[in-house]
Amino acid sequence: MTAAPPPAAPEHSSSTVDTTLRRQSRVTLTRGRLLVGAAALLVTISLVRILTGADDITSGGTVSAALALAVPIGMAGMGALWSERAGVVNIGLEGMLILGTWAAGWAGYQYGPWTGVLAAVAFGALGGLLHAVATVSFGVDHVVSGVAIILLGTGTAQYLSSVAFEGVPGGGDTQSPPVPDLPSFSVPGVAGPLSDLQDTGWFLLADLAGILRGLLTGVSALTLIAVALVVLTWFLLWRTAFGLRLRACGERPEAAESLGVNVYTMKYAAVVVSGAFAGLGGAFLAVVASSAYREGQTGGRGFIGIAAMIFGNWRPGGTAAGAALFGYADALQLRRGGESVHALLLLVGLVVVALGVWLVVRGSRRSGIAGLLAAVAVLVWFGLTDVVPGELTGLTPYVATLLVLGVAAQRLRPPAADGIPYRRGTST
Amino acid sequence: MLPRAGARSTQETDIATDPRSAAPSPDAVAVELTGVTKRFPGVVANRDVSLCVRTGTVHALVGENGAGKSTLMKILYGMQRPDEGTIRVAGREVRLSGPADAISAGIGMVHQHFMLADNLTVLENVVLGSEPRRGGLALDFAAARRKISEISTAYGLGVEPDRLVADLGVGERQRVEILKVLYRGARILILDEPTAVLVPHEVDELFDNLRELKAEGLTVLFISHKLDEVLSVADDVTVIRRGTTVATVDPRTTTARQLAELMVGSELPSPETRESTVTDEEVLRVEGLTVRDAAGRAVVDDASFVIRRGEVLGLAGVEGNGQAELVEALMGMRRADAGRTTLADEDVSDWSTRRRREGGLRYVPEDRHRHGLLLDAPLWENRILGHQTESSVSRGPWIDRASARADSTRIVEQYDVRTPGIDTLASALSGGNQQKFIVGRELSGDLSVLVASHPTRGVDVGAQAAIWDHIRAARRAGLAVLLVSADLDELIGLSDRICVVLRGRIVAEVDPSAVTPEQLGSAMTGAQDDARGGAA
Amino acid sequence: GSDDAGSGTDTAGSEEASDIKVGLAYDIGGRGDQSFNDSAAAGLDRAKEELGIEATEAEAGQGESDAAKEERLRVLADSGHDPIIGVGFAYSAALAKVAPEFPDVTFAIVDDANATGDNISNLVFAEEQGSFLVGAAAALKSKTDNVGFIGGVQVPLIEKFEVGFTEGAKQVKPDIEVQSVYLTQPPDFSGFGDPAKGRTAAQGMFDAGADVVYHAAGGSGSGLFEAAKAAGGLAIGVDSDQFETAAPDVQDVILTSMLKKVDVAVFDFLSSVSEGNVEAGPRVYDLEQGGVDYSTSGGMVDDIKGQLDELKQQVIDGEIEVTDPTA
Amino acid sequence: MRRWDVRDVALGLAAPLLAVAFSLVIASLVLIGAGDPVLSTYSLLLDYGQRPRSLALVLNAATTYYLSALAVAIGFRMNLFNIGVDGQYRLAAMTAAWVGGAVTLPTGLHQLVIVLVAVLVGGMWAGIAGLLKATRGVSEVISTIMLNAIATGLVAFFLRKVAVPVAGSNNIGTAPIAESGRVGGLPLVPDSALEVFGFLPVAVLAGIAYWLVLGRTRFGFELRATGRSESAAVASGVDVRRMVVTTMLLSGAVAGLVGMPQLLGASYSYSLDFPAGLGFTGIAIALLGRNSPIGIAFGALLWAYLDVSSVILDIEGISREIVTIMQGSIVLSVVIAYELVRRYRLRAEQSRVGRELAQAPRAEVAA
Ligand SMILES: Nc1ncnc2c1ncn2[C@@H]1O[C@H](COP(=O)(O)OP(=O)(O)OP(=O)(O)O)[C@@H](O)[C@H]1O
Ligand SMILES: Nc1ncnc2c1ncn2[C@@H]1O[C@H](COP(=O)(O)OP(=O)(O)OP(=O)(O)O)[C@@H](O)[C@H]1O
Ligand SMILES: [Mg+2]
Ligand SMILES: [Mg+2]
Repeated sequence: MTAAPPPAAPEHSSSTVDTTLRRQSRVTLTRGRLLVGAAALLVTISLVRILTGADDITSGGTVSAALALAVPIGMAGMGALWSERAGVVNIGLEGMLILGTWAAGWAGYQYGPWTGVLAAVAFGALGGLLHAVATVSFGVDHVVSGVAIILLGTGTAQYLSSVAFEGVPGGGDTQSPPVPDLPSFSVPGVAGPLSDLQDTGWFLLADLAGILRGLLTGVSALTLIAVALVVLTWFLLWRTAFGLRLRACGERPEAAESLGVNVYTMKYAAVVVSGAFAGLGGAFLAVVASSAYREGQTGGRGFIGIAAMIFGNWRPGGTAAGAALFGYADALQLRRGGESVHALLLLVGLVVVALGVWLVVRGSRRSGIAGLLAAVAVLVWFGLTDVVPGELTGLTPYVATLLVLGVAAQRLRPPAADGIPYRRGTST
Repeated sequence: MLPRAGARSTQETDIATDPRSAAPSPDAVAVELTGVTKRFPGVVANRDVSLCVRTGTVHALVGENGAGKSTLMKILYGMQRPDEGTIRVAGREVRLSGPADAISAGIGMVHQHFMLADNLTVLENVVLGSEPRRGGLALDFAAARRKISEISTAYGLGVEPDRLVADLGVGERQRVEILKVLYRGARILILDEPTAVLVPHEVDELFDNLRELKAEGLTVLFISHKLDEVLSVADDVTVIRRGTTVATVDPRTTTARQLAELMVGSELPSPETRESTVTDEEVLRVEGLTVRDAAGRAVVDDASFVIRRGEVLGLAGVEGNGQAELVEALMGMRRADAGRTTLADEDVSDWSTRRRREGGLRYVPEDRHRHGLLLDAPLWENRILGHQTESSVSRGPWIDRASARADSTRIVEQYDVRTPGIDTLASALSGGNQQKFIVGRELSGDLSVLVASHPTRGVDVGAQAAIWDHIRAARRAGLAVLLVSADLDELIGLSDRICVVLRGRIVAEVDPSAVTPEQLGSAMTGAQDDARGGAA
Repeated sequence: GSDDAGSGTDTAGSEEASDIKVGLAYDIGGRGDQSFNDSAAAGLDRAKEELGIEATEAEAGQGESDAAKEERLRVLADSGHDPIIGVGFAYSAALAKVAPEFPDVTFAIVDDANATGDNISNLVFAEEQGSFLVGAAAALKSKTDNVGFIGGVQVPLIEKFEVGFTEGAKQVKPDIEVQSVYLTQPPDFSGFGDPAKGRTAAQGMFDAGADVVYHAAGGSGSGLFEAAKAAGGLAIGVDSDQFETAAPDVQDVILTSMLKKVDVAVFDFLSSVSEGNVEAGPRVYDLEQGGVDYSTSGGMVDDIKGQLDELKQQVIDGEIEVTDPTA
Repeated sequence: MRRWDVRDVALGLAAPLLAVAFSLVIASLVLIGAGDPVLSTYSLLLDYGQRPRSLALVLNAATTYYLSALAVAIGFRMNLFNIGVDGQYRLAAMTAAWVGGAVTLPTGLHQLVIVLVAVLVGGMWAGIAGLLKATRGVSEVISTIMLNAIATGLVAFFLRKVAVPVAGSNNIGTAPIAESGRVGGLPLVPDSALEVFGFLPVAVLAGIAYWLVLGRTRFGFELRATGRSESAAVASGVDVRRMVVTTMLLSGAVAGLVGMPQLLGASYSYSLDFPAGLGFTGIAIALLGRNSPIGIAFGALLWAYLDVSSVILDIEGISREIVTIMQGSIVLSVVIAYELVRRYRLRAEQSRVGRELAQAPRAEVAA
């Protein structure tokens, strides 16, 4: 940080703390390890389900709800990914998400849902453009600009809806008239058999059936698009010249500049796309997850999206996984909260026991024992209660995120020039 | 040394077939700059510069820090736009509005500070901006890998495309930088202080590469502060003083001393003045110091040494052989995995950086921007940095602003720091002046040991001499110094003893009065060890 | 419903305007929230039309402090408004503080009986009674003997709905399973405006065997209607007759709505003001008063109307006592 | 050595003035778009804002905002982004209200106990994020977002446990704090029936302490040094991990104070309608005031003024969102203006260095 701006630039770039911590344990995540891990997790979940009878934790309904809840978060996360990969921290996603919901409601009720989606994307992109102007052209601290954009987005959407929806049938000061839904798809012929299989409650098979049913039936067109966009993001950023240039701007903009890459253009592109993603997330909220714009509808999902991206180590797959985790935890608690979250305690207890043992074996005695103690506490809680109180089930996604980060944060590696304002020609 | 046929094969794989790559005629002019002027706020970095570089030659550019060399090269590379003047490449006038224009004009530049993204692979760093594509969109990794390997073998660069740059050493990074330029089919190469971080052995390799390039008809523009190097490799040498070209000389008929005089208008200072001040009072003793990296490999391996009052112990070694880690462990910035450090009879192995500093240990860091300064803070606040608990700048929990300011003024005067005042931001000073301030700061108060890491790196001859003088004076006053440097003349000139590190171990101790830089250089690379870089 | 096009502060331009100037202070959301604020607005609009009064409306901001609410009331009082109505229990403390400062002004507060004074009328509702009836309706219609309740935010007011609903359902079928979920916890009031959450919760209930679900979740309720549509279940609306305001494609899943007639209360209050016979103290709008009720539009409860009305009478007669958790 | 002082002051004022002007332009455009009268809106704002009671309200709101912004600014000074002030103050206020309502102590001690509890709880809650960052490398940005949500749940959970039922009320809250634990108002604004929070002097003291600790002490120096360059701080003997934890603790402790003016001066209990979202406001104001104690004070007053006037706008039928839009555009334009001024200054500084060095006789190396 050679040119830190006066209002201290808070950023999650690699600090000494992070780097030293990161050095301590570097276990590479190969695809094989990932698969083995996922399989082990599934087996444990299935066991937990059978032990606790909390069938909802792998039911098709839960998975499908998790998917729907994950999409807006994932889109915000994807927005954060685009922006931060180009070196611009985008706290303003929440504001762009809000703009997206408003635009989707506004255009959606008048011209149909698809137009609503497009309008949302455009509005989000507009928010992104504003952020780009401030951060890229004017070199304003990224967080500052983001905070301002949240304020502006909130105010603008509220203002516009009082102008546009008041007095319109079905609409009002704080909400738009209903927006027609988008089509949804199912793989034909699987719903019945999978549902039957899930109802058997068989170990592992029922769980797999539930998960598949959730993923294969009643999936909104916008969900499909969102998933496709995750893959497309990966392809664009990691497999194309454009992506390489964009990422180079987040790692070492001077290097990119010195090879003839127009860093400003790339950053602009990234931040505008970032806003567009947030807009799309907003469209999903307004059109698919509900059927109208409502004030306050985003509920902080922009921030959660950023968390999902950090959780996902600034990678599309990871970000999607983070969003999925969040969506899953949220779905669980909203559905059969008390019971499912209670079952989750057992799951967490078991996983943490395994982790603690692994840590002890690897020689990190202290962390290991701390982990084991925590696991015991969780298991005792599990044993002594039947349900988790309603006030606390809502915390599941947040606690889960915090836990996972506490375990895994040291492996995270943000882009090297993330959050650092860049000015052309300042390189030495 | 390198197979000529291999070199030729590069041209066949050039992305852009360059019409100018036809056989060079020896007297053709590759680059001609006339009347170039570049002003920065308050500074005229280049004033009416004229420079003529013949095709197929190595042309060196020398001058003091801040003389305007880098700026001139950045202008030629399109990174800075000149306020006045014209640029001709191969006889044709060009307007360079960005590096992209320079690249397409066949110019490539290796920057003074490496322009590499650590977290990208070599391949990604190399192809960035001129990516081969497949189907219009997708990056063609296979083609890129093939081409990089070809160039790498052709010029003996030994670069592996899929390694992460973060894992490469300095020498390797330099070769990646050169490969980047070659990959773009550049016919004119600009190398800004390429040898600053290299040891003689690597410098030789680099020069071999340069000669190879020259033989291929490429033109090399080359900046260095090391005048003997310049004389050995260049065909022409241009001297820049205060933004203007003052002369272009023939290296065969010029001595280093004459060059230096042209640069600064004075004699070349020399580090060597030896009258021993070594006492037998031990100040710092290090025993069995071991530092391991994340993978458990010992980067500092069982290092032991002793420094006495009034003694300068030089630490010689190829960069990346554990010096940085050793220094950081010594300063308490990094945990040692084994070993004992004794400072003035006290075991300080478990002490924090703070306590060690309070105990009289001082530090001139290798990277002044990262470790030595708060760039956004005024000089007087920088005076406090690292000395927070010293009575001269603080009283109990309070900062004593008045004394800190007074002492900063003293340093500015005593160490000839050229600044308008102590309220000037550190970032507004030139590197040499920043370094003088740091040296002044670290040499104030009660100190017994100075750890100086590359104290004159990138500093011009004037400032260099001043810093040497100060270190010498402190040594006379009884200071023990650990001097880590890549500049072998500096090591030999200043040290009373020199330890050589190789792969984290101290492998030899030599007497500076009886060693030449060449001998030292080969000791540093492990004498018979020639695996590095695959040079014969 | 907000099929009216009343804009913020316009006074109804009736010629024979009475000299009453009402100040109406909404809670967060304000006019157009399609919930109880809107209902209050409807009452106001009717009063403007029928009584020819003038009105000024104002709305609370997100997360504001009591001081802001006090100020809102004071400014209204200062500028000659009388009476002044605070919509929502959030005005309780503010009203209790400001009313004594303006002894000549008449105040009213909706949903709160805690702020009392000589010049304060408390317009409160027996939500539990209305919810009792729709709970009974749910139980009567349920084939799976499993019904659900979705609360927007877990505050005592909403818990009244839950308790009444549960008791109503158990009254009809003592063994019926009643699921219940709150979307958010205060001070996170997004549970009243997050249809995505409402939908997820409702889906969970339908998946778990419920076939009728009741909501007291404001704007999140639209999520319930969609979930019911998708799951082939039934939904019960709240506050206003949601059959009338819901999107046409989900109308057929709305079994009934628990009517909480804030509009009636507001209008009653205003007309008593214009007649000059306001009474301070609580006025409870219960089944007997017709302040709460169930709706019949859509005709889906026609077959059980008899049973429901019987229960209604029993409640009115005091034969059945529905628990009020806030009492 | 310090020259250009007049110019410095002028430049320092230029940025915020420009920004306010700019945001007025934006707001005017929005007003025109909405068909609202522009000039009368502003005169309304001015008239209303000058009424004594409005002034008192502004001072009260600013007191709270000021504390919140200070809490955020402490983190900012060392590059820590404490988004969690919101959760910290709510948890702290709830706990303090509960303790304060449960005990009866002599005046003075009672208040002290309540404030101490708030400070401790706020500090501890923030400390979790600090510890997670120092020991596990978890970015405080996410951990504090998560902790905010968790605090919400915990407050709801515990409030239900400790709330005292009030007949006829749909609100729930902790038992009211006895007279002995309250802080009376100050009749600071003449002609206003409304008193100013007795906590206002505490906020002023907090500002002075902030200035003293950060600007004048070793600890403050190390904190700022860490913020400016973590690597340089490490090399100069600062234990960065400890610094992270300490700073978060400190920031959280100040956050604990945020709810106190309201709790001890107005509501005397923590209930469902306790003001929320003050942490976010604090972020914006800290940015606006550029982390300087005086700047933050101005920022807090401006913000409070706009918030308070939104009441009158709403009543006069002018979209209250105009205020949020103004606040957002002020933040954005202030920082842009500051950035432009900063660049200008840097250039001026460098050219001064250049000029003076060019004039100075060049001290040559011994010829
Ligand atoms: N971007 C810039 N903005 C302002 N001034 C600059 C800039 N770049 C360089 N300068 C000024 O131009 C002068 C020439 O700088 P330049 O980097 O060209 O020197 P140099 O000869 O390369 O020095 P060195 O040997 O230290 O690399 C410097 O003294 C500096 O004051
Ligand atoms: N990008 C820049 N913007 C503004 N000023 C610059 C810039 N680059 C260099 N300078 C100015 O140039 C001077 C130092 O430049 P120069 O590059 O010569 O330093 P240096 O001696 O090479 O230091 P180092 O070896 O650390 O690069 C300073 O006065 C600095 O203000
Ligand atoms: Mg240079
Ligand atoms: Mg330099």
